[in-house]
Amino acid sequence: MRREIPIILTIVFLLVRALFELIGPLYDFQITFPDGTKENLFTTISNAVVFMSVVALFMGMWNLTRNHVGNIRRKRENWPYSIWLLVLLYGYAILGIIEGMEGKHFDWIYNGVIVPLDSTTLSLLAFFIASAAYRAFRVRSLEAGLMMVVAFIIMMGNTSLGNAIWSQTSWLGGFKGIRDWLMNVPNAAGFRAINLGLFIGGYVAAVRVALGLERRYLGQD
Amino acid sequence: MHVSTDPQVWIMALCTLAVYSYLYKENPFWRLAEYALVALYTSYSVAYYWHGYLIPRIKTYVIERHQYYYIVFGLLGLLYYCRYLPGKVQWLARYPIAVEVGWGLGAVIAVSPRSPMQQLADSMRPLKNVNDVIFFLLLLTAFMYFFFTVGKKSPVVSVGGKIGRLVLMVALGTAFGNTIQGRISLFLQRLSFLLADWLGIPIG
Amino acid sequence: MSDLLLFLAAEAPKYKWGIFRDVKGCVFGFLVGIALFVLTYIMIQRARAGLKIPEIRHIPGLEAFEEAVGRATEMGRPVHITNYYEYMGDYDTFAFWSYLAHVAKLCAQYDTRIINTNSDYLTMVVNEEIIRQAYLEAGRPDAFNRDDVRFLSDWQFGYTMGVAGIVAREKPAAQFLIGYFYAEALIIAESGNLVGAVQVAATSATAQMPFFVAACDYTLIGEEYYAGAALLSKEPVIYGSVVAEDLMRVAFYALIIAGAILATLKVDALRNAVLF
Amino acid sequence: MEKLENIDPRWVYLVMAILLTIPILKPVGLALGMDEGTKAVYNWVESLKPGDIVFGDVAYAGGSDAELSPQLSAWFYHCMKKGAKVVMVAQWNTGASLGYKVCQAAAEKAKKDGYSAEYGTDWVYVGWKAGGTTTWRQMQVDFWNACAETDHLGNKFSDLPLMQRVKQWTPDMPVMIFSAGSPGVPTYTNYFVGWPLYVGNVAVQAAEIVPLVRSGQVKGNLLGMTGAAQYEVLLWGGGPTVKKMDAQSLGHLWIIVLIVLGNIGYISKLRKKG
Repeated sequence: MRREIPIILTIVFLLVRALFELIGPLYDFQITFPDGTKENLFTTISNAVVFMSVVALFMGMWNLTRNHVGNIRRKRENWPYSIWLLVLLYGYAILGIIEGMEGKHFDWIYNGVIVPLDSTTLSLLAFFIASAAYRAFRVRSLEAGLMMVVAFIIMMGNTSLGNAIWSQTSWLGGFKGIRDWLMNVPNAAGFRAINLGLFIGGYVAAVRVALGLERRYLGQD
Repeated sequence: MHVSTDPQVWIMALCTLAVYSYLYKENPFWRLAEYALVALYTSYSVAYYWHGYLIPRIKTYVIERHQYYYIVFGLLGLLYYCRYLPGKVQWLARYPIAVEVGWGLGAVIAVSPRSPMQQLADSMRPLKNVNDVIFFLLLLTAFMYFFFTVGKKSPVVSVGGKIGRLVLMVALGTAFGNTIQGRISLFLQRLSFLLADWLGIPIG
Repeated sequence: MSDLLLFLAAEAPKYKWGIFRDVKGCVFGFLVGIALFVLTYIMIQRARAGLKIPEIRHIPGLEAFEEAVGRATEMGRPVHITNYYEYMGDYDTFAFWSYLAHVAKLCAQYDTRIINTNSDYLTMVVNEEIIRQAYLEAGRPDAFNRDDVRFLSDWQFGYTMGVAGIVAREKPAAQFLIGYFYAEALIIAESGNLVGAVQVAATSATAQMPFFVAACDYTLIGEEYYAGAALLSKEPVIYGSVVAEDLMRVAFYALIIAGAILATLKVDALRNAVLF
Repeated sequence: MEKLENIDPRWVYLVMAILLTIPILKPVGLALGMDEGTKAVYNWVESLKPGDIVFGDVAYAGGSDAELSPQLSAWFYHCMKKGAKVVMVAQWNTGASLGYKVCQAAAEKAKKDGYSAEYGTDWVYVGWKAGGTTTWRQMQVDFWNACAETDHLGNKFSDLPLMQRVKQWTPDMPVMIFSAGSPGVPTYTNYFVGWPLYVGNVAVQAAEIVPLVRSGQVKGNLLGMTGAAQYEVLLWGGGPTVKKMDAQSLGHLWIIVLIVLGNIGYISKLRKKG
């Protein structure tokens, strides 16, 4: 019961999905429901599987609640912030469920707080990319040096500054000409090799699970 | 210069500044913003799945169209919660996990080879000019870097692999250099919000 | 009239060999998949039977795991490991679990705190189980603290902000970023740098590799990520699967060379076969 | 000199912020180069005849607003200028409304400049439709059914004159996708083989898209903010994004300076050690 049924479930759903994706007539197979609506059988099953994981939608809230109630109870460091988190968590979830996604207050908070926090966090990258480049691009080794020179040429090729220094119309097409060559030849070759390798590696990782050599997802006892 | 009087714009601006304060040091403003975003996004997705998925499915499919198999899958999904219940029921969560893993694996096994096959086919291009030949040679050396067992002692593979690693570094350098402009654009967007929308300074 | 047009448009679907879907690379890809299954199975059987299989070359960065956990132990600071958002059925997740089990075991042996942050609440369930198991195997089940397996909102930047905050406050001495990452990769890695953590990254995300190479102390690039996962599990049978991968790689290699030569001679048969 | 090897990152951040702010307030106006990909997209739109139908796809959300919205805006204006009819779809539900706002603003601008840009006759914003690639594939066969016969605003297709001509998405209707990731370009390379495909890229993707351009699957592509600025130069001789390119230049320059400083520090430390 504890191990056998899950293994059977895995194999059954693996086969169902794989066959649907491979076999044409199966993929195009339509079923008609008693009320007359027609649906692709594949769509029907995938909707049901998605539905299954959506039912678990409160798991995240549950984990956050458990951790932060613990923080407050044991008065761990920064515990007042945990109160702040819990108030917002429940307040906003209840607001959302009552008001709906298009609700006035719900939307106001989304646009006023979530959107700016989200896009500002993303924009931290403008700074972090500078500090990462500063630390990494040293002539420590041939590799680091090469990466540095390439990044330099690409940067110059991408900006009007680079064009002003060594213009596109001059010898070798300027920074832009070299940049284009780097993008089209070594870069394309490198990424293609990485992609093909990743496919083989990832596929074998999946095969290991399919053959039952990797069963961590089922737990041990 | 007309500073905005809209309270929402002010909150947006304060949120923006709170995030940037992290660059100086982790501080209470950042912490407020951080806990707020973690909480709000979690609640947002609860509301999102609730109204966008759960309720419509139940209403249209189960109630109107009588497709009762949804109930079976729904009950299976409820087993996830067993993970957090006390007592000896925790292992029940394995059922939905197994379904999820199987379903994902099926897609990997059937679909994932397709795009690499197109890449593989494109690698077989006629060697008509210098660039094609260089591309071909660089691809072969870069590929050699990922040989883990074959030709471990062969000098060809070991030298080829070393050159291959350099090719990979060129590719990574290219990606790095290209990305910088995208990342700077992100900051410019926030900056024009702060300057134009909040402080009312005409820009450009 | 419009009905007639519609009727003409909905012609009978085409299939390859009568049954396969009419998608580029569908059949050949399927055959490659079968070949990988067979190769993996044979190589693992050989390894199980104790027959000779080739040795695997050293992968730089793999020994860094023990070193980094050791350093955290000396400094009395925690270890942080994350894979951002990977849903359960993805092969990146399977590979991540090997790394997680390895790191958790090291931490349990050295008595070092391990923090795991998550953005997917379903994968988190399994992660928690793996860490608990590692503590059990190390004979210290009581030392496992489930509050250190944390969920931080399932949206990208809610998670990112949460991780950046945790890293800044808990100051981990070692940070492992393993799995598939998006734009948040560099934010997390640089937060780690700001607190002076030793960082090891292993990723299959091509777009994020340059940033990991730039920001982390050790990076496993491309396929090393999967091979590393196999090596860390330390079971001889798993070695077999790396050998299988290599054989398929040699086959690809031969295909590329043969295909390019044929294409230069204006023969497109091989190329078309691959796309079939 | 060795101090240069370990500058406090906070200085790096502060100088970066200042350098990016100055040119936003006072642009210098450095001349831009021109990419082949940008020219290809421009020439394609230039070659359109009045009445030709083209598709646009919004496959991005707020995070890529800064890079892709200017591209979309310029391209859309150009189509209106040439009298082409545009049907917009959106693969990302999170960005569908954003894309609509951008198109609407561009249409207003085109109207102001005396071109015809009426909603319903010159362009339609179909927006996001659930179902992923399956739906997209169905659009080739029966566009109306796949989209449930309504556009982004809830209008019935039967009330929109342009849609009478788009019962099916045929290969003579090329597509320009503004893509920030997944789902995105693969939808078209896998399922729309034979449809001319043009791509507006975020910079991060630029390196990965090259193999597709090489193999001819992508006919032309715009690269991030640079691509948008170049398009504006071709179209209007200048524009809002062109002004931001000065800030880009300074930002890049600062990173280059940092790399040079770091190396000076590194080398002088090596010297000292002997």
